Amino acid sequence: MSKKVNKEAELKMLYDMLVIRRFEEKAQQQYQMQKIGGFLHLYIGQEAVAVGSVAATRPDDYMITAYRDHGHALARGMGMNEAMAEIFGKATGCSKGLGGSMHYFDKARNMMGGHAIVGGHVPLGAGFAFAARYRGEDRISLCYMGDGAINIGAFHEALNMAALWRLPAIFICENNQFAMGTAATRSNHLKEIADRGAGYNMKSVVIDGMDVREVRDKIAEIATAIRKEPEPYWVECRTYRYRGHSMSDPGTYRTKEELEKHKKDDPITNFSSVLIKEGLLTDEEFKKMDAEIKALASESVKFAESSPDPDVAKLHDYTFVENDPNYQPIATTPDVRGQNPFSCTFSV
Amino acid sequence: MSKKVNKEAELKMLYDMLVIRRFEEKAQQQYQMQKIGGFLHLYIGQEAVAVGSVAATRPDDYMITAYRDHGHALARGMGMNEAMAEIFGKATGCSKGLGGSMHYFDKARNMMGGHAIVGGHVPLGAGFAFAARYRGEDRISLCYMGDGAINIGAFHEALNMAALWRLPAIFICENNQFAMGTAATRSNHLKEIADRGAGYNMKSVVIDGMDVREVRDKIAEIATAIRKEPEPYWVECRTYRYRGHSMSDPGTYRTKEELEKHKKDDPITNFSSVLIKEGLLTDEEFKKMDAEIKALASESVKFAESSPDPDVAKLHDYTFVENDPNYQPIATTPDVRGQNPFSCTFSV
Amino acid sequence: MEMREITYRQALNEALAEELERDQNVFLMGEEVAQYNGAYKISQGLLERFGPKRIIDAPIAEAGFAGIGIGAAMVGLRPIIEFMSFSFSLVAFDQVANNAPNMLTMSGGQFHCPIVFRGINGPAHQLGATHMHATENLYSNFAGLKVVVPSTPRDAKGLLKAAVRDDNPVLVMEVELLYGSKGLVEPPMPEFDLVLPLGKASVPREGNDLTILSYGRTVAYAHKAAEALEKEHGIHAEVVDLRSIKPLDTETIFASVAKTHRVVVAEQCRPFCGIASELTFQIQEHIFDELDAPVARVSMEEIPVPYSEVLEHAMLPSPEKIIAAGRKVCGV
Amino acid sequence: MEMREITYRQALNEALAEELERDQNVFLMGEEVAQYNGAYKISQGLLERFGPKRIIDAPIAEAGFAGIGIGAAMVGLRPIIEFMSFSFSLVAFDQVANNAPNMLTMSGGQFHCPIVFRGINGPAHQLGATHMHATENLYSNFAGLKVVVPSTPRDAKGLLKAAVRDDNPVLVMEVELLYGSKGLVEPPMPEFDLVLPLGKASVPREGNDLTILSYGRTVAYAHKAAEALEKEHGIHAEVVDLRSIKPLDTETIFASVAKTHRVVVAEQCRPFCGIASELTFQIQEHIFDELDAPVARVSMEEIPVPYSEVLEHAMLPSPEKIIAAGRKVCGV
Ligand SMILES: Cc1ncc(C[n+]2csc(CCOP(=O)(O)OP(=O)(O)O)c2C)c(N)n1
Ligand SMILES: Cc1ncc(C[n+]2csc(CCOP(=O)(O)OP(=O)(O)O)c2C)c(N)n1
Ligand SMILES: [Mg+2]
Ligand SMILES: [Mg+2]
Repeated sequence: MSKKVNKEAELKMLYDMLVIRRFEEKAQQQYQMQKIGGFLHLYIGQEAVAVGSVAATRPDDYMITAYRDHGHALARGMGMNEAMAEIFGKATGCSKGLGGSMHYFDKARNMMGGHAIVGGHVPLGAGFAFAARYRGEDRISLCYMGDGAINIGAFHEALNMAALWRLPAIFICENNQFAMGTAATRSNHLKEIADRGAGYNMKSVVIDGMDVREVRDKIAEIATAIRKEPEPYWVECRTYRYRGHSMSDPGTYRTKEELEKHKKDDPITNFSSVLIKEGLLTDEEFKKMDAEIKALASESVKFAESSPDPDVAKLHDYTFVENDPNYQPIATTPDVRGQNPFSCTFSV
Repeated sequence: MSKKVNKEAELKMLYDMLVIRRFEEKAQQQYQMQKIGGFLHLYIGQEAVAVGSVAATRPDDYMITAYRDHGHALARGMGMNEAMAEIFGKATGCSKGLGGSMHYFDKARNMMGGHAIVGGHVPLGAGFAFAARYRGEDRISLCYMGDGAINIGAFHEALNMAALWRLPAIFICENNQFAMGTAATRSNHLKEIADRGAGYNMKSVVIDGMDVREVRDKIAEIATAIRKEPEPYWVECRTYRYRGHSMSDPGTYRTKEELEKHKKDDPITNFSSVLIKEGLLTDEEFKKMDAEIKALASESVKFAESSPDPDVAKLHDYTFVENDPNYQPIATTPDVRGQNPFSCTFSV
Repeated sequence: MEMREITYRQALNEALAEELERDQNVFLMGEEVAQYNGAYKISQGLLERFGPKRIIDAPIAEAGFAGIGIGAAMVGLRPIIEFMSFSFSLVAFDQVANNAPNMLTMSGGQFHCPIVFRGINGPAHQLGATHMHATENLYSNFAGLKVVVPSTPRDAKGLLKAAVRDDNPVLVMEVELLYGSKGLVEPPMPEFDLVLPLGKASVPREGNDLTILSYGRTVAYAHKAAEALEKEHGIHAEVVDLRSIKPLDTETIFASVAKTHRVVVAEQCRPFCGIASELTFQIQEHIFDELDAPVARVSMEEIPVPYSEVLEHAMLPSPEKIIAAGRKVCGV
Repeated sequence: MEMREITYRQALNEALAEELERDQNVFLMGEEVAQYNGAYKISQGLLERFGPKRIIDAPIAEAGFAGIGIGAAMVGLRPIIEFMSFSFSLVAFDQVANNAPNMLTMSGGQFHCPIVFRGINGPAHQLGATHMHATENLYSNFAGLKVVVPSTPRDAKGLLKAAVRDDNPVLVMEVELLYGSKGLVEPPMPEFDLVLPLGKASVPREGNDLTILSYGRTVAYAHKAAEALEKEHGIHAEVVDLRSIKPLDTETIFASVAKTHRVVVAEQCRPFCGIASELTFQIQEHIFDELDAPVARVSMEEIPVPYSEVLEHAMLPSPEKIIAAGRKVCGV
């Protein structure tokens, strides 16, 4: 490590990764006990990507991802209670029990949702970046997706426009090497996924997604650059998911050896060892941290179980909103006319 | 010219380009006289692309394009009569008057249609190539599209799969520099359209689409290569359309000078001069050829006008087909099992 | 206040200009909307007036820019997304039908989507099978979307402005064949702010013998048919213009049917699971006993749209078909 | 010939295997159909048996591989395209609804499209707003598509095989929640070649007091409701299983309604422009006088599907809702 280390920040990354791990282990257990339904896609193994990229960016930056979304929400600071309650479908959940595992939303934290149609959220991620430029803000949009998502039309259209209009978005492909049972090598013909950026003339970066510091540092660099000079980046984070695609997946498409090999790269074990080696953490402290988090995870189950179901009487209350009587339109003033924040070749 | 020149073949290319030009001038005139309705998108200026690529390939190779399709059909050998009758919506048209200008089909010539949804036909073009490989044939698929079509999802999905599965398709972007009023530089962020191939790890070629010999020779080279070793190519043919996008387009997005400049590159004028210089054609012969073609074009209008409308009594006859009682399924024989004609990383 | 006669096209243009002027959060995005001034000139002059930040030419990528709009709407902008045609919205179907209307529910109420999708919809002239889809019934099936189909310049203006101010996704389906038609409209802002409520039908012609439920392109046909029915058969037909497919103004519809007891629905779309079927269901569900005869419908024929003018004419709704249906329903 | 009890899943698997065996032009393409043996194991064992040329794993690119299938069908192959769910077909909507059914017309009869699109459709369990679309009404609106929704293992097998042999595009909409259900089916080929006609409804339960029109998932609900209505109210309900939405077997439907004079439609989809509205239109159009009461419908509620189990249950069709509708229609 060359840079000065901020102990608190480093420990927080470890803490956040552990939160995701322990939370999901708990969720998995609850699923196996059939206390929760629907799909459950676990992020275990990929924690460094969400935690590192969140550490590298600001709370007011937008974040959007696919259905494997627990990690992103928790990394952004969502509490385990509301996260667990959501999978239980309870009114206290982060999406009031209406979204479920695949649809974690947290408006206060600019977590713009988990989204379940592969690639369908990528244009939305570009849209947040568009809005930031439209308003002249220096916020950026973090848009995560899987390696399977890069072959679908919505992805292509969004990346093309983001490149064209110089939108401040970081498109992060969490390459965990599989889309369900399909190895990435069977879904595209690229040497590496990062190469897809070339088709948009977009800057591409490869990151070791098992190394939280590398994720943080490289994303931070990109974020700093594009806050100043907006343009999108195409980022491939190489990572691995330890669990099946979802809970029903036996995972026969990969060998035990392959899985075990990747588990040796574990982002949490490795990072905790480094921190211990660097003297920022003792083994005991780590154990204590872990115990504390495990307790919170157990706590979250209790919270979820004891929370009320959504009110059936309100079944029809989430289809339309009433128009906000307090909405204030901003009258067009002459000086904003003619401004073009998008540095493509637009010209009047 | 280094290669030995086949006079007949050279003259045929000139003839075919002239057919397209004169046919469309006639069609334009008929449109202006309000004898035909719907949209009419003229190919004038781009003739070398269709004619050169057809000359380079076999009649049993598949061809599919967008709505600017007269040129492709005529280059493939469709008669002016049935082409003109189609725009008149007559029963003698190439699509029985049911397709119109945007939907020229000619099954006998493997002209698989003009298609009116931008990019929507590109997967179909990949599908023909897929079928050729599936059957172990050495046919290829020529799939033409505009520069505006490369930003839409269907294009992306088709090219990705074509690359992955090594499909024998030549995807030809007829870069006429505009999609309606949008310059290609305003719809993508590429240095050149050929670069889009890099995002699929697909071989890319740039061709001067105003030079029919260059089109023929380069496409022939590609065709020969992929008949032997199937794989798709991404080809940018640089060309220019002289007319508006469709008949209602005033074309204010470009200057007269720009248009005139491009008209100096005219594929027909230039090629006829070359042929004359090479002694393959006399000025007089050229004039005679042109007069003959003009006469045929006028003839086609008469043919169209005197042709009957489709029979209203048959209105419902083109929605479903009866199952063909003579269809012969091909029983699966053990020896075809397990064959994998697609050289992607499929493996059992 | 003096009404002016303007075209449907101009009415839409005014609506856009007024809303863009009123609120900087509003922007217009779509193919050819800026430099080209719109494929159908609905956005004429807007680029010049509001600049390239607000009037944005998009590549041909409907799913992409529909989704960018949805994202922008989630964070408080008010996008107007132009589809050059709703037939082209089929490539963006997932965004319009699956993302926009579901966001509120999926987020437990945290994110709503104040977005307008607009463009031509339904039959035009000789554009063939892929370009003439009437999509109002498809999108109306999805909960969380509002769908309006204006038939007059005044409705076009008032409904589009209302759509822009609505906090929910609204689809404004315009009728290409009406773009040049004229009608009386209040003066533009600041003199008058014409905002019509979404979900209110109108009754442009009253009658006691027959109700013709129509919208968009078929309203004019309904009028023609009503005139003919009156002249030739003494049948006094009431013409209802739905204006809004969703929400549906059942009050106005039921009131008319309860008066006339006989109904023809003239829809733009194909019949199977179309608008007429829905209207008929609701009528028989709520005022079954008011019906003296089966409801008849006039729709596109159940075939892909052929190019040939004669076939096209034979397959589209027409005044003649409405007259025939009216006669049948009235037993004459 | 001895019938066997097999699951709906196994029936589909047999149908695929038999058609693949019968005709080399048939191939299966979709996400996870090959190496993974299908996300829902419908294609179990097929890769091993037919090899990677015939059983093809596709990238996540529904529009792309739907279109590749359409292209292949145009040149004489007989593709079976699996959508992991018809909810995901919304990203391929233009291909399925605009390309496949229009090709025959647009080409003046030169190219037809013998293609099958199949996969799960409609409500499953707690998958949320984007994953539980019932699309039968949407696709049925398009001319040139056939749409079937099997509710039993035998129908699943016989209809899927018929779909593969049909020279037109056919959508086979499977019911995830029925994959594990069992039923009697004839022995597999070569012993028996089970091909059922597309467009024929069945009447699995007869009755004189009430017709319950159902299909797919709601057939079992209809049976439950019929039992309860009989036990509790002495109402003898006839259950009609549409099997095919398009073509629609109006003969069977009308015959039942003409007998019972009272109708409940239990549909999988949302109500607005749904299947019930279409059935109701056609019933009142053709046999208006046979109806003694308004047709009632049981549908998804008009809201995006919420995740919570209690809300989901409240919004989906259920036997209880059919019972309530039946009582209302019968006035008890
Ligand atoms: C359009 C669409 N097609 C198919 C699916 C079904 N599906 C859900 S997840 C998935 C695999 C995605 O893999 P990847 O993008 O690599 O993400 P990962 O699961 O590895 O995080 C598929 C095919 C879907 N949700 N949406
Ligand atoms: C999906 C879709 N969106 C929009 C259109 C309307 N449209 C027709 S042609 C066209 C421009 C296409 O330009 P390009 O691909 O460059 O082809 P060219 O006209 O230059 O031959 C547009 C936007 C369409 N037909 N389909
Ligand atoms: Mg993956
Ligand atoms: Mg072009």
